[in-house]
Amino acid sequence: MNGIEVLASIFIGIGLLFFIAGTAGLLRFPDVYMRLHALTKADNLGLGFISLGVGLQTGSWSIGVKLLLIWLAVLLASSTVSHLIARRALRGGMSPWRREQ
Amino acid sequence: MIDLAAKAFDALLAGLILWLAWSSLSTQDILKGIVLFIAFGLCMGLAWVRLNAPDIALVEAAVASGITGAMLLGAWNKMRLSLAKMRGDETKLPEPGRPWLHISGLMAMGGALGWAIFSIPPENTGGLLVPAMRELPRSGVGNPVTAALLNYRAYDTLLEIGVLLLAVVGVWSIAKSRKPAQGVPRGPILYGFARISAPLLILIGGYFLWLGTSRAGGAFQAGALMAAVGVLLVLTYGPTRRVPAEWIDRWGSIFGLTVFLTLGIGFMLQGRAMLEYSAGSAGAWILVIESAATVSIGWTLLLLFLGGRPQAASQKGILVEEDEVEGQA
Amino acid sequence: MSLDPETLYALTGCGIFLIGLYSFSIYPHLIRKILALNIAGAGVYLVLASMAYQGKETVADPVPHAMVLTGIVVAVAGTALALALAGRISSETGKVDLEEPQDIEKEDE
Amino acid sequence: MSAFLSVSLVVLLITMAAGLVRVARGPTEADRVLASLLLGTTGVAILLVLSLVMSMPAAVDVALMFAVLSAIIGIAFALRGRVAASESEKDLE
Repeated sequence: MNGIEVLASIFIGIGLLFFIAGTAGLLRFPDVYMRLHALTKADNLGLGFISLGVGLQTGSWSIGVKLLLIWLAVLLASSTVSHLIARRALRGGMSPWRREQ
Repeated sequence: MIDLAAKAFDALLAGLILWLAWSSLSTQDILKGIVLFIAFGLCMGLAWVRLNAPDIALVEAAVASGITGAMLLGAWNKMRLSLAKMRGDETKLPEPGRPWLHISGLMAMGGALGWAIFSIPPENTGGLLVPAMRELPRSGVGNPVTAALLNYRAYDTLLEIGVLLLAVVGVWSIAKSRKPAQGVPRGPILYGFARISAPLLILIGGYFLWLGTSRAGGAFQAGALMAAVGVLLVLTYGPTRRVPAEWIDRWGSIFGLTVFLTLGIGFMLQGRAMLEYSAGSAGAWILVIESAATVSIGWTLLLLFLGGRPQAASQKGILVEEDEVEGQA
Repeated sequence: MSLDPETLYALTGCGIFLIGLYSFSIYPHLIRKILALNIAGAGVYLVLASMAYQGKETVADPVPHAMVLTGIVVAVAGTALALALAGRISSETGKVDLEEPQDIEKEDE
Repeated sequence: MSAFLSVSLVVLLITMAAGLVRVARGPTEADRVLASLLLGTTGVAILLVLSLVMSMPAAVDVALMFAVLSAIIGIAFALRGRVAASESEKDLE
């Protein structure tokens, strides 16, 4: 097990942590707007770390470019879709959760 | 350790697939059923990779959870809107009758199927793997699945494109096309997204088409991506743009079948069997057929997504949802 | 008892085929019936692909894979046609299921 | 290394199963669709790790396909036509 492999496993491990955090947020947050955080932030960062780890491990340029493309596509898609869904929910009259309620 | 983890992964995935199938069908809430069905498609994609079938996984990713999901969502919404207009009741349905009869029949069938699975001889004979790999160098492509689709069993693929065309004929004759909702604001973020990702999707479609000659990929994967571009553009720009003239739809959807049949008959005129490629040039012909088929598959799937015959483009902005109740709000 | 992955997935395929068939025969809502047919079809594909599996190291049999690919695309075509029919039925009758003819007559009276 | 990757696959699949709880539970339609989008991201991560474990580069292509198509469903959902009164009531539940 050389240095690159150790680094790759560390990145994949960090990615796993973000995924677990994102899922916890999805399950625990009280309304749809907060759950958007879990979707757009934690999971996409987790995917970034995992693709970094996988890219280091394979060490091939063509796969590296594909991994970057996958990450960018997911970032673009999830930010667009969550914007659309949140706006629609807000205009549909769903009010954000507040603590005092 | 690795073996144990692999076994745990397979068992968990199989359990998830079963649970998703059951819960997407047993819910009264149709949208929940559709979303769970899309998740089911994702899990099936993982199962295909586990079974060494990346070609199927690609098609499952593109078709089953992309196009079929969008189609189901659109049809569900249209049904809901027209029921709201007619004051129909979606929830009031007759109770399912005598489930025990069904269950006992299915138990017997399940027993028979399970017995059949376990009675398959354990020494795997390899099926058609050996002849398929033996003929691969002569087939003109490097991917055995593409060879099976477009060389060994090219008739199947020809007829399959025909089936897609027939489905369009059927859909056109029973319904008018479903149009994107007009009252829903689009906004700059969606327009920006469509502008970036439409060309990107076309580029990736071309990549998958080229990939099909040597590895997993091919006309269906590329065609499904083209259809996805169409779906994205229709959803984004649909309410503000003209409907293209109908002859474009017609020619776009029969193009692939025409090229396929012309080549097949051309080979017959040269004294060979239908779709029997000449030695040495098989690879080039397969690429020609696949490129033509990609265009047609994409077009056909888009027309199927629209769910009916597009209305004549007489004026600009005609895409008013007929069943739209929104205007009354 | 230890199962080979291909046997496990083949049994899963049988299971989802049965679930799909059961739901198809028992629930009246047309979209649920279409979903059920799709899921039953996925079960058949899973059985076919696990027959093609030849072990971790070797390539799988390409011919069943090609058949499954054809099947998936034909299923999409069938689903689109079925959805168009279901939409037409619901817009004509205001119902989401195929009700027995005598019930419709009763309503007319 | 490989043992670590195999275990992380199982962990990812478990987080995916946990995300499904949100799809099943709702409560609004938007929750279900968003959760399915998150499942898609997790599925892409599983495919990437699977491509290492099974040494199958084609799994990266499958992940690419899922990634570029993940937006279509969400956009189709967000841009659907509305039923004026009844649906906003349903979303408020």
